[in-house]
Amino acid sequence: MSVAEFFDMGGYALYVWGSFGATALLMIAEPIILRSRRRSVLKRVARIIRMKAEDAR
Amino acid sequence: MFEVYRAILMRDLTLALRRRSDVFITLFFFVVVVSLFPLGIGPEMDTLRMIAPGVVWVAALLSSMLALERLFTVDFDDGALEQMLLAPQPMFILVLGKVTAHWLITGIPLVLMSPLMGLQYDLSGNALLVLLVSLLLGTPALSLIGAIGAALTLGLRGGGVLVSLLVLPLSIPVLIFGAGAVEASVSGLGEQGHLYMMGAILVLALLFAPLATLAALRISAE
Amino acid sequence: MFEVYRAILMRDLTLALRRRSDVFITLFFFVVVVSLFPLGIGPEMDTLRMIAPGVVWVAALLSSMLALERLFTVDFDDGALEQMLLAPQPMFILVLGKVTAHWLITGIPLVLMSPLMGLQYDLSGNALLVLLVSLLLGTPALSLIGAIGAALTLGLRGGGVLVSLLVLPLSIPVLIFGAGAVEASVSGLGEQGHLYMMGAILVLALLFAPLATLAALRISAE
Amino acid sequence: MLEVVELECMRGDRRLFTGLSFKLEPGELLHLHGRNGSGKTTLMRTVCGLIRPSAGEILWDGEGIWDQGDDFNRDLVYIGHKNGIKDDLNGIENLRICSVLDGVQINESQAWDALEKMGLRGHEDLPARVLSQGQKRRVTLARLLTHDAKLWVLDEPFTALDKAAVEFLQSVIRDHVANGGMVILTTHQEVNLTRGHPKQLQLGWKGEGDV
Amino acid sequence: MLEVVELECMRGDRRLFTGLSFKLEPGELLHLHGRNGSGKTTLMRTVCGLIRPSAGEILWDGEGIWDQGDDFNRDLVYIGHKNGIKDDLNGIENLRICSVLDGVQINESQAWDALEKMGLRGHEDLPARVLSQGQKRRVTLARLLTHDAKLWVLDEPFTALDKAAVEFLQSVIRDHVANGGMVILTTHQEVNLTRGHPKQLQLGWKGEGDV
Amino acid sequence: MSSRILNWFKFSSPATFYPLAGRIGVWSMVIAVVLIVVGLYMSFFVAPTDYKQGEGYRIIYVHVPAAWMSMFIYLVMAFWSVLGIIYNTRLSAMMTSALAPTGAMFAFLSLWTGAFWGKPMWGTWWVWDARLTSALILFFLYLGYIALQGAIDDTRRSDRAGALLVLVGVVNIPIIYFSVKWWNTLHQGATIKMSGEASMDPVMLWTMLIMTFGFWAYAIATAMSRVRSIILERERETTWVSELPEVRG
Ligand code: HEM
Ligand SMILES: Nc1ncnc2c1ncn2[C@@H]1O[C@H](COP(=O)(O)OP(=O)(O)OP(=O)(O)O)[C@@H](O)[C@H]1O
Ligand SMILES: Nc1ncnc2c1ncn2[C@@H]1O[C@H](COP(=O)(O)OP(=O)(O)OP(=O)(O)O)[C@@H](O)[C@H]1O
Ligand SMILES: [Mg+2]
Ligand SMILES: [Mg+2]
Repeated sequence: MSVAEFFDMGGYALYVWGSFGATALLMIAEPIILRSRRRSVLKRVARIIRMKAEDAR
Repeated sequence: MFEVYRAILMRDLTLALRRRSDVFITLFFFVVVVSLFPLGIGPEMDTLRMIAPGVVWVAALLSSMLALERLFTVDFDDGALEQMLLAPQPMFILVLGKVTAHWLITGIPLVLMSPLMGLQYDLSGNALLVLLVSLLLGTPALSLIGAIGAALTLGLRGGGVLVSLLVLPLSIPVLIFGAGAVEASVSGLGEQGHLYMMGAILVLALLFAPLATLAALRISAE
Repeated sequence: MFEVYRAILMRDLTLALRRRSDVFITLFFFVVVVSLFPLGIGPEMDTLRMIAPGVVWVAALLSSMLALERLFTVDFDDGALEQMLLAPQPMFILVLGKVTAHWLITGIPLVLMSPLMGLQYDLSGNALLVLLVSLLLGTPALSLIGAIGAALTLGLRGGGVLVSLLVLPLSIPVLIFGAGAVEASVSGLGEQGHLYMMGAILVLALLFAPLATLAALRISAE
Repeated sequence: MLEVVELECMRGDRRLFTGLSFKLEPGELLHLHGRNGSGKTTLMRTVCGLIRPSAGEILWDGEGIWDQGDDFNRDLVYIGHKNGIKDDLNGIENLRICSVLDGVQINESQAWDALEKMGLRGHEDLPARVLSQGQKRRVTLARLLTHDAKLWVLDEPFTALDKAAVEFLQSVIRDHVANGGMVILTTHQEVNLTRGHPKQLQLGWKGEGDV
Repeated sequence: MLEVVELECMRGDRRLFTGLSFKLEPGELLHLHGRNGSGKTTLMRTVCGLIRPSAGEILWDGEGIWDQGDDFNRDLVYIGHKNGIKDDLNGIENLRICSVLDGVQINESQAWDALEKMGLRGHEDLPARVLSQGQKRRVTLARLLTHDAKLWVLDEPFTALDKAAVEFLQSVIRDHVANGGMVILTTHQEVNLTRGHPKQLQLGWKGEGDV
Repeated sequence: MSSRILNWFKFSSPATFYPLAGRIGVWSMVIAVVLIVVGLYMSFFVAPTDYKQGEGYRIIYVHVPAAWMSMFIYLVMAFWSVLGIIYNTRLSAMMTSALAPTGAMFAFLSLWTGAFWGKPMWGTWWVWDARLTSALILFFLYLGYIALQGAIDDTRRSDRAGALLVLVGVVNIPIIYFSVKWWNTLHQGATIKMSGEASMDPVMLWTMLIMTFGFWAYAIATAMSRVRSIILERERETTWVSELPEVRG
């Protein structure tokens, strides 16, 4: 089976890759979004804690 | 207890009559949706007859959803709702009273109007009857289910869409059986099965929806 | 003057964004109406293609009418409207700003969504384009015309129906030309005539509707 | 008897008060003080059971208010910032529907009486929509005259009232307390409620919202 | 200069007042008195041009207010029973949009200043929805600090304010009057506005709404 | 037995659950990646071509797992909601809202891939048939939940409102399922369902199962990661958060 044949998927390329592509896209994007969310949450929490410490002083 | 139910019912009916326009808004919407279709589609009777059950029922669902927003927000905004929550009366009854009034105001006119609408689409006498019965069973269920969504979204930003978004998936079965019953009767199949199912949904909704609504109201009034 | 227009526009857009879901109200309703019809009607592509222009346009008209209610009532209830009437700014601009914001929030998403909706009904590429253009011309006209009704309803408690009845005949031409344009394009006739008419309606509405709205607001605020 | 034990209330991420305790016996009046935003309304709504506290307990006759359902509600009247009357109903209708909900059905002539006492003669059958701000408040407060609840929770009841009405309401409150009722009240106006031996409670020591 | 000539106002089929005339010169304050429902709000809204009087005239600098369009509005601030602020916007945004409408654009730091002066420090960026009754009123009143209009029409501005805020607002009003501004004001509370040499006007001699 | 219950309550405290969630999350992600890579290899290179649908059938390896997960996640959310209402634990609401976006994503994917399957097989992207309608309704339920959560800023209210909504929705699921089926008998179905042949090729079956477990582990991993962010956001005022190494570092 050649590479071209593989990508052609017996004529169903659009459908197969459309499905797998969308799935891959979303399932890769979600962890990335989650990671950036975690970063920003951490930043915010750290800022709050710093502000508190300053207030205490 | 019945006293309180009656009082709430009468109160909401009086309020609706005072504002007059509110009584008609759902009905008006229903009539407009149903009547505009032939205008957009053209006068082919066959097409019309075919789409009639869907159109009428979709219109009923939408107009019922439309009116929902008003169900609790007015009382919420002017503080009457918190007074109800504090009243030494079973809140279940109050909710039931309000939903009943809402149905009488928005549902019944629609039910009564439906045969006329059906005529526009050239439905047979039997199909018209089935349409009327299905709406009679379906609209109270829609009101009951919708009340949950209305209560949950009380006072939230963008209440309107949220209500529709929350209520829509819950009411689709009613739509499907309602339209199904009429379609079955149009195409000569038996409509009883659908109607029984609608009865069952109505009973279920009567039992559980007020409880859920009540819980939602308590959450929202905080 | 442009400053004030911008400020009002931004204010209403911000408010809409704050409520987040409010941006979607019309869009959601539109999508639901358009998508529910096949549910009621069944999946025959031929029927669907035939009714598509009517369905999409009726849905657009209805969702636009739906959203109108909010246009002034919120400002009226919390007293912001009387402050606007007292502001040393041409009220014409304020009304125009509010209507523009309203159209950007409710009309534009609907226009952008319409090709997707058309696809559901298996419309051709050209028909989709005509659908989009007709909505682009038609929805602002609907917003402008509807604003008159919205302003009148603020004051006339009992007259809500009357106002809807008043506004509806004014919007029906838009509906007819809009659906007509798409239908003409589906059936291969020229759609230009219809689109020109819609453009003319839009220009007329732009010139006169804000004035009428303004007068109605003054009456209602008393 | 009302007992509040170690109450804590959060709004958003702000802790309004914590460890708040007090007791209110029959014949006592509690006057809440506090700056704007110090949490008076929040406290009152919590005491009524409209807001669930994030910690602490509220006991009515020794039992938690969340456990006894309607018994507590029967003994309670709450009048808040919002009037809770319907704009499209007139005074009589508003009062009568309230009384049904309160479980103390009154007939029409009693309703007329109560409204007349509240100084609404000649306006009883106007829809609340056209009433002036103070007249609306009077319709709301007329409930106090028809109700026999023991605990009154009044959130700025004097707003929008003219002097005569303030005077009258004060006497109503004094009578209620003298007859063994309980009142929790807040107001920013100077009032004269000495006959009820008012307890005072100050909220918001954190100095929020100074001017 | 504001001049009211033989004004008559009807509400429903009720004549609230008739033949009412007064003048207000720069540096003067008019304190409206009257029972609930005597027509104070109606009079103020009429003076602002929100209600058309059934007879009589209102002149601003010698010209009828209905004839001069925006000129009068530019010189006017009206603060009514309703706050007119948007629940979904925070204090800063509310104030800034008001200022654009008033035609006196302020930048963000000016808005922060005004709100801080009104005692809203720490609450500036909360949506008005979650503010307490008094805090909402403060946001509304912050407009007075950013505006340079000559005529202030204030309908019960002190409602819901705590003592410190009442004190502050009084001083703001006194300053405005001292600087040649004009104020029409009504309130049922005891206030101390002597520095402005207040004129007094009593509405509703018909004895409506007694208690 | 009782010590078990005690343990449960211990883990229902956000402070103890937070590090545990971290560990579970990492391991699930590893498992997910391994399973999905293996699953992908098998679905393209091991599984045979379908005799009826040709290569196009390979969509099944994402379509079916996504559809299954979308339904399963909703049930898990319902489970957490019940726990939250009964025991009033803070964690359960956080779990519910952590699961919802992943559930919605899978619901969307099942619709999307289904549509990409339907086009070559039935000649249309969309048909109002029982399965598809109920999947769409499920998607709406997720969206409704997420929208509701987004619209409420008071966390306690959003927790309780969300739990109520999920439960109301779950009551609806069997109704939808049966009702839609019934309705479907009335109009001609264009449905070509593969599952009619119980004798599915074992390699195909295995591939599908591996993908399903991969998706499953993925869902756990994302939910854990999301719940950790939610915990941090909600507990930011507490001392245990301020003592976390990742916060101080
Ligand atoms: C040629 C087209 C399709 C085929 C052959 C197909 C096949 C399948 C199969 C084999 C299953 C597993 C069913 C089971 O194990 O019982 C399934 C499930 C599912 N499919 Fe499809 N599908 C197709 C199109 C679609 C489309 C267009 C959609 C939606 C847009 C869709 C949505 C779903 C859903 C929601 C499920 C899970 C429901 C369940 O398992 O009961 N499918 N499909
Ligand atoms: N979501 C929220 N986020 C932050 N703060 C909030 C939130 N909701 C309420 N608050 C704050 O909680 C307080 C509520 O106070 P409350 O309404 O009980 O005040 P009050 O004592 O009755 O004041 P007033 O005298 O003005 O009526 C206000 O300071 C308000 O800003
Ligand atoms: N449509 C109507 N029919 C009859 N009376 C009306 C109508 N509209 C208003 N009124 C009366 O007009 C008066 C309006 O008074 P207004 O609101 O100006 O009072 P106010 O002096 O501001 O009182 P408050 O101190 O309570 O604010 C009220 O007595 C009200 O009952
Ligand atoms: Mg308060
Ligand atoms: Mg007044």
